[in-house]
Amino acid sequence: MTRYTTATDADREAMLAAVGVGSVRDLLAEQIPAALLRDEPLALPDGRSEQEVYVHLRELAAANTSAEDEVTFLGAGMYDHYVPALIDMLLGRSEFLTPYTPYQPEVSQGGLQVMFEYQTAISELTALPVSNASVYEGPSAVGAAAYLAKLHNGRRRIVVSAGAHPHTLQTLETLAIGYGSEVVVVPLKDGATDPQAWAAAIDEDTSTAILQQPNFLGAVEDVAALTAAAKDVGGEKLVTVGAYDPITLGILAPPGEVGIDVAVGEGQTLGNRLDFGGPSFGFFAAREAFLRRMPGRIAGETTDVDGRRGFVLTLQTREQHIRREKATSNICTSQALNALAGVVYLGWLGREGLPELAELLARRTHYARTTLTAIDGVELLHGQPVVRELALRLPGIDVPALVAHVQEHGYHPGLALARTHPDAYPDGLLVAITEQRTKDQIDRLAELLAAGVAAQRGSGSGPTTGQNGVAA
Amino acid sequence: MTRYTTATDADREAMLAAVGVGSVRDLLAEQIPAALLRDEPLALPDGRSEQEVYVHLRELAAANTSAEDEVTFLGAGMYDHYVPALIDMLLGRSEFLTPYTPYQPEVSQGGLQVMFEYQTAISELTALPVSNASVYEGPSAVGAAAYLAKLHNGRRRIVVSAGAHPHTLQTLETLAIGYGSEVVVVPLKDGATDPQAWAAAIDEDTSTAILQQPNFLGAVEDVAALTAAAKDVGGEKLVTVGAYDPITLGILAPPGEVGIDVAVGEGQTLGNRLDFGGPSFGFFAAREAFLRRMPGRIAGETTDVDGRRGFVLTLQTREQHIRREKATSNICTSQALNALAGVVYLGWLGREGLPELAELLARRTHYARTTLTAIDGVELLHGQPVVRELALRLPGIDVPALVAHVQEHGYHPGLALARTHPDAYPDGLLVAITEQRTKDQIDRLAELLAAGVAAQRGSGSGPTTGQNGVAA
Amino acid sequence: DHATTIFEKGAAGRRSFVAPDAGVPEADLDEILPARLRRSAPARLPQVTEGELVRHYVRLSRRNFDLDTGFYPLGSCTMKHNPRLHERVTALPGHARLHPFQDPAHAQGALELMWGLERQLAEVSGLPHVCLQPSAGSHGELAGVLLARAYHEARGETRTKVLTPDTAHGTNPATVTMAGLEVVKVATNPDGGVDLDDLRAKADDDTALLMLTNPNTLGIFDPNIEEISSIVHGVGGVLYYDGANLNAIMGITRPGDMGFDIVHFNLHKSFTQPHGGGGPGSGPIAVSDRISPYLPLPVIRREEAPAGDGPTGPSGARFSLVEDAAALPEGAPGSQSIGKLRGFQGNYGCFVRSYTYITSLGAAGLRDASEVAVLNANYLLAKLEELGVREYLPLAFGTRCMHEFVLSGGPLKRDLGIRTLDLAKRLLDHGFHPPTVYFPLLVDEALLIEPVETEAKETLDAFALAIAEIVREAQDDPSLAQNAPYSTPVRRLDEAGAAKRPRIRQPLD
Amino acid sequence: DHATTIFEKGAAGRRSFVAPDAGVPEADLDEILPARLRRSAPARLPQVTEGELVRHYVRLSRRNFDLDTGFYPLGSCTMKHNPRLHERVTALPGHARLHPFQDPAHAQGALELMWGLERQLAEVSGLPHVCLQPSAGSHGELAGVLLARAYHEARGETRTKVLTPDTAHGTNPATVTMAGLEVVKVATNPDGGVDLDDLRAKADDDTALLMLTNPNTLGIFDPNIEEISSIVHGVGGVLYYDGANLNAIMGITRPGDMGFDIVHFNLHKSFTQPHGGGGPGSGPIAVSDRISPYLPLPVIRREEAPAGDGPTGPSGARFSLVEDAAALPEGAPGSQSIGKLRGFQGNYGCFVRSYTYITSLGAAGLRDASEVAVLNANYLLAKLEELGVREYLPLAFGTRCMHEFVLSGGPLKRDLGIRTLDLAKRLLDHGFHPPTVYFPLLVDEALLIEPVETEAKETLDAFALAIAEIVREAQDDPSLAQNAPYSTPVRRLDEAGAAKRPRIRQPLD
Repeated sequence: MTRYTTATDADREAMLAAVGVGSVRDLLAEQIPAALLRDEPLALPDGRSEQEVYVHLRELAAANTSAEDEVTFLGAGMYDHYVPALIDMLLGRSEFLTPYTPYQPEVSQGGLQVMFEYQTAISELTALPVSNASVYEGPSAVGAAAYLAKLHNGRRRIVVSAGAHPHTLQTLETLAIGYGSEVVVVPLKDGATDPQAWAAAIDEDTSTAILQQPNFLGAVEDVAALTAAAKDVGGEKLVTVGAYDPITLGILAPPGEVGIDVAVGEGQTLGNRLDFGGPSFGFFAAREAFLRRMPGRIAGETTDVDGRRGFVLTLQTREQHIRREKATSNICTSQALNALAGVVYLGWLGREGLPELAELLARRTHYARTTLTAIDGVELLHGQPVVRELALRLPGIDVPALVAHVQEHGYHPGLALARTHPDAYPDGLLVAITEQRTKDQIDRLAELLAAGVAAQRGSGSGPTTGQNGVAA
Repeated sequence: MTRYTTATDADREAMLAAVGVGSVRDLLAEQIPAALLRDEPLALPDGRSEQEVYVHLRELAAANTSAEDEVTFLGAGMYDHYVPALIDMLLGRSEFLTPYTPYQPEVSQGGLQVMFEYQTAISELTALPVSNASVYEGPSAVGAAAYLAKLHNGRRRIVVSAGAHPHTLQTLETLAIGYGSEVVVVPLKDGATDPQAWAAAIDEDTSTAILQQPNFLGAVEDVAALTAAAKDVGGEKLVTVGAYDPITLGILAPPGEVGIDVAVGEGQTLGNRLDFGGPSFGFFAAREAFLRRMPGRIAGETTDVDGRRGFVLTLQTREQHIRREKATSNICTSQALNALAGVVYLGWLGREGLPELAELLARRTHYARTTLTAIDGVELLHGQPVVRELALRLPGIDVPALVAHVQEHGYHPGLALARTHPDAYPDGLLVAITEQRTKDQIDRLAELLAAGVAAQRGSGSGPTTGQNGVAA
Repeated sequence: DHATTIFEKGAAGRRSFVAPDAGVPEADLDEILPARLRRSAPARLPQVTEGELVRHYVRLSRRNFDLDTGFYPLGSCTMKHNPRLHERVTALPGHARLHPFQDPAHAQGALELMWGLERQLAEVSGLPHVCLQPSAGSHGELAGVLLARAYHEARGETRTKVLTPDTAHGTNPATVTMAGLEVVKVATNPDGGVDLDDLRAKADDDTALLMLTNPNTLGIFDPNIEEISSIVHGVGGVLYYDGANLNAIMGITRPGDMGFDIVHFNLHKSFTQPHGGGGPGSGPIAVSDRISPYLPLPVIRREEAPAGDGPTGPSGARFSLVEDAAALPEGAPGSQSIGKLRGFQGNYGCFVRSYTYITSLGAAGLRDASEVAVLNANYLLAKLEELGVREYLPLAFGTRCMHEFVLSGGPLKRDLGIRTLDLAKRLLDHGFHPPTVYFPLLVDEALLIEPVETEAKETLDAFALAIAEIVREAQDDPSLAQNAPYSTPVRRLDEAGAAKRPRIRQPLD
Repeated sequence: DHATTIFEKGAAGRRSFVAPDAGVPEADLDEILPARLRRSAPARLPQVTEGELVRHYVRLSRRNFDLDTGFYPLGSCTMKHNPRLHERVTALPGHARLHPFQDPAHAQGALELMWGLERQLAEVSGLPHVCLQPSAGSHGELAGVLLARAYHEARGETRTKVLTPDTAHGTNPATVTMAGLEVVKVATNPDGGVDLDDLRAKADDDTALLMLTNPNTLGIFDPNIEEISSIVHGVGGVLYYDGANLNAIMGITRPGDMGFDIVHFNLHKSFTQPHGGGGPGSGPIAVSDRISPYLPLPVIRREEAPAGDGPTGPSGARFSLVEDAAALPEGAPGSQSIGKLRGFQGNYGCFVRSYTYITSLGAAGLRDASEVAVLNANYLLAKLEELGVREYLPLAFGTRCMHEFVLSGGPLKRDLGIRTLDLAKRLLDHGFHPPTVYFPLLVDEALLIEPVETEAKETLDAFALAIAEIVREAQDDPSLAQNAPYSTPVRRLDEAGAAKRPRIRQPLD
């Protein structure tokens, strides 16, 4: 008996008597072949009290350096945005936290309406008319979009910009085996998708042309030009897919207005915590024509027998429990709780707030770019516009060592591109800006980088310690 | 306009038009004399965004050393017990967090039933038939009990054991001015209330005789003997009051069985966090005869017009809004949310768990007493039984300095009694044990104390650093 | 049955708590604690698993109305939105797990916060010295009355009378009694303010203090406040400001400027604590120089530029707690302290929230909050007029109001046969919490309505419409309201029966 | 109207968010980003204050049924209590604010936790290698089928068929299609297990794998599992275990011991994640040695006694992430990886919860959970029999069950005229969430009931009585159930209309 299992000894006796067996073991032995029925316990430690487990989990947490412990400029797919306190409260409510998928709409109007509101917000954000209720996360959402394209046009070729997140590229490669597709990666030129190579890679058997906005190096792509070129070559049947950071849609032209058919992306930036990579959610929006081939759950508005407005899961004939092997996807989990955080966050930002926030990021990113490239030995990796993240080159510098060095001062300067692109950008550094990174912190980062670079070159001393040594 | 205030410019215009004034300032000027109506702003800084305020409050938090940062043996009225996670969740629910006092019972059954359950739990714990729905906190609850006694018997003298918490003694002294009472403090003998002085202090004008169990020095008092003596001298009209640490009622004879008329106490130990001293709650239970003179809210069971079971605030004729200057107390705030934590905690511990926990504390306290007094230079301050806290003497040692020294190693050894009793116990140290203090931590504390004592005596080196230097 | 208690659930042997091993050498329990001091039978607490416990209390919670589900215009209670940031920062372990006996050197953040809140409250009240200790408004009142008493006694005067207008909150007279003084009622004039003649007649050299709320519980700012002040001061009395209605005036006018000597704050009202179903609250006080020597202990001391490299707060200043009046310079705050009103420093968790609130809003935000509170109240009043219900529910006094107003349900009762109580209960069916009813006592069938600044105009409109609808419906059929509510978890409860035969705990076998 | 959306609330100019000052030198926006790349009109998001936002979503939440308000016997979903400790530890900043690209040297606690969970899951499944990455059960299935495919292809075999019993979860065939393979259905025998003859007939050297749940979706543990295993292995196929029903067998029997090569776990079922209204989930997989080289990347490596004084986890071991297959020894897990299925390492927040759960329960606790899950299911079955409802709602297969069971509502429909759907809707009026309905497909009017170990006997009794009452009432008047529910926020909804004319977003002006 544990603190969670309810049956007392007396309960067990009464239940066994009602069932008509002498013991639970007998009940199991009736059903499980003797050779398979274990008597020895699992090789796991004994259970522990709540307070002991808490102490253990706190020890594990303390062995990590989180964004609470250092001033972090890490991004590259997930970002240290401020999550407003009301999200914790709402997500902690039993009524949102503990229900299953809303199969019984009469007692699930809360969750269903949240989905409907979420779909509306995503549709607004992307300027695309239809959105599902979310998918797992960013890179696999791109994979799901490629599958949608395949169902739509039956073509074989997946063309994707090298500006996509490396995890997206890897995920596509893995899934393409199942789809029977071939993945063609289009190189970048000065940090953005090379338009000529892009047009050249696309042919009439190209099912989808995929790009990321802003791309992995922080560059703002000219999406309108790229999508027009893709349709020029691949025709109307080709499906253009854009993987977006939704926060940037406060300032960037929305996908629906620049020729994107299916917009997807990592939703973490919308009110979700970092959580070492998950759970978060992927958003998935598309033009009307794709509605009945979308993966995942979709909520729809309807009325009840008394004429009251209500919401239901709809278009379920796309789904596995009905269509089985003919389903449009195997995805049956929406990330409902994470998507709730997303729609609450968008409501919190509001109509005026999202553009204000996106502009704030762009201004601070611009400042960081100016400030950091003023350091001797630090150059721009590319010259494209940036709005929330920038890529640097530090020629001749061991960037991972530099990162480790700066971390000793309570700052994380960003992702050493040697981790993801050891061949292409061995000396690259990807620096992300959120509204939690102030001008003072950017200035202090510049000091630390300058000192670190100087130290590696053997021409100077280590970084100075200042008053901003600790996360603030 | 702030993020909390709802009126937009358009709203304001529409509302002013409806009211028929030109501006809010006009509306104010109509009512407030010109000399008093300010135009200059308050001398307060500008408002700040949520994220900025969060950062500021986190900085303030980081400038404190909490029980999360060090292994603390501090007690002396509030104790670092483990607060189970479900309490956070329940107290965070809007439905418990944000209502006012349940004046409209039809829509307050949740809160009212919680009060009823709380009263039941306190009544069980104390073995006294009536409990109110809580008062502010511990020491003022003793003050409220003394007022009840005054209303009950009209006598003038308050006799209180020196074993009461110093804050209780100070609060009684302050309140006694208002009550027109005189406070007589009975000294301790070997750490417990001196029975002879106790009997001698009580006379026929003694309204109440008050003691604390366990007392401030951790000693378990012989309550039955003291209450019998008090009634012997003071007669049946005298009101015996016991201030209890409710956790110890898992092992100690309950007040209702040892002659206590009114049992009160600090409820923090029941599922409330430390919060630098508050908010928590005070419990207040009594014999039946005192029901209609009790302070504070009381919930009672009743039925509705359809015969359904329900709960209401009851016996309100005791209260200020009805009786005004004839009210039995001016207390109209119960600590409903903190009392909710209390009753949930008691349900979480459960019938078997409370005695188990109390016994665990007693066993570890016994071990700590044995271990710590084995240190050269550390003695018992008294020889009475202890169950959760023990008092030591360190003759010739500067105990506050020793405390500071041990704190450098991530341990807080307890309260230097020089802070509260500079004359009586200048070399005393009060060490509290909770279920969060393990044997290993007690052993480590012994090492640190031994080393600290040795260092002060100039006869040894500083304490060794060990693997347990950080809170665990 | 939804009203099943936790004691009626579960089964013998079920549990949520699992004790860790004691982990210490065995010892005979009798040796630790003699059997005669021990408990013989356990308290009959519930026996449930965590799942049962969670489900029980979650279900119970859903039988509550709360601020997050609807409009809560409870007059005199200032039911404003509770920002969730406050709960987050209060829960930070550096605040939440800080022991109150932690050495001040290790509590610099907490002391800096408390000092900062003292300064904020001093500025808002216009009085220089603040003590955060009292646990609630009525506790602050008690502190204030004891302070006034100490002030007089230090001057060798024994004054026994406390003037309280008949509009005062009930806690005022109750507090006076507990402080050993005597209540003298002062009448209200036809405009809803203090009757100056009556005041003059009653103020004398036995007057210890006047307790006043301004705006008062009628929502009326007393236009004669300067005169009132000079009358009371003229006889040597002290002016006490009941801060329950401070939400009307933040940044607009200040009690200190009106002549008050002592103010209590209800942090849970104007400075937005969650009300918790009836607590916790917090009732700091602010006082003038002459009262300050008597302030409760401890006193927070701040060194702006401390010597040495000891710990400081984030601001660089160093803070300490002075517990001993003798350690304070003569005449300094606390140097002739009345002592202590409770344990430790007060409800620190509440301080964190209110400090966060004031820091979030700043000077302009606080003023804006009060301005909108006043505008909302006047708008709701105008809206009710526009909807034609003022005939049955006239404004009790005056024509406009500050942040709240009082209607009289007298005509409604007389003409339509439904009482204020019926109106209140019927409002429940409309999804609104009713206003405060039958208070203040001097208004017949009173309804005290406070529609705070965080409520939207649309909500006020909907509330006004609901009242109009109830009045309209009563014209057709008063029994609808008389038997309301219909849609609540339970309907009207037998309160008289509950008081007559109190069942205040669960009987257990 | 309670169904008003957030887009229909608020007013132009209201806001919850206040942006901090950029604080950087002014720059021309056109210089930062050319206008043609910029958005011309803002997304029409809501315009509300924090108070409006909180109230809206709190009210919405109360239109949900959830596990904390009542019994939720949704078959195949394992709606067990969610311990609140899990939410507390997951929210610790060291977990919650850890960036996924943090250097492993600064994420030793997270990696130690993940490694620990891998070992726990390996032990529970009886398979040596675990990958935590998949985001949900169906994602785990996809990983598994791609692994099986990779395994065969590495051996130079192109196998296209996947055998799936007709009792399988719908995701199984859907996954097979996405993995580019072909579904071959296998029949169910009269006892509810796999039809061995049909299996033998269909298993051949084109068989890539068999996907099986055991106990299956009928709640029946296939007694022929060893034979099934030997048939599939005999033709060179791989055995895939759908772990959705693992809650029946934790510590009792293990998929690895049954002969399975690949298992997916639904952490949100057996290992108690809050279901969140439909996610997040987490679907780790465990595999045998022969499958392990193909596992997704990254792989967690552990050095038990690391050299140097670099960072370690609390256990003293040092952990690293290997992202590059080429860096792994030949044949090691991941050395011929299929790649990645998503970003980063998987749903770490879910790992924290399940690791906490397994650590809390230990070996004995896990087994006890499964034993009581099985006992509860059989007891509920017996109770329904005792109440005489089995005449209308017979058990579809067999006589006993593992942790869940399937009733057929065929007789109920035939004899009393109420469908399983009606029964389900009527249960809502009794305060219960209905079981899974119309699944598995091969049972007429199916009701799949899973009454997990955290539910009390009293609750099962009450649920059985409610079913009996509905059956009884249908004997008198079937229209009661046919028109149910009556007590819910809305009643039966027009689902057909919703699908015909989809309105899946709010129209805005």
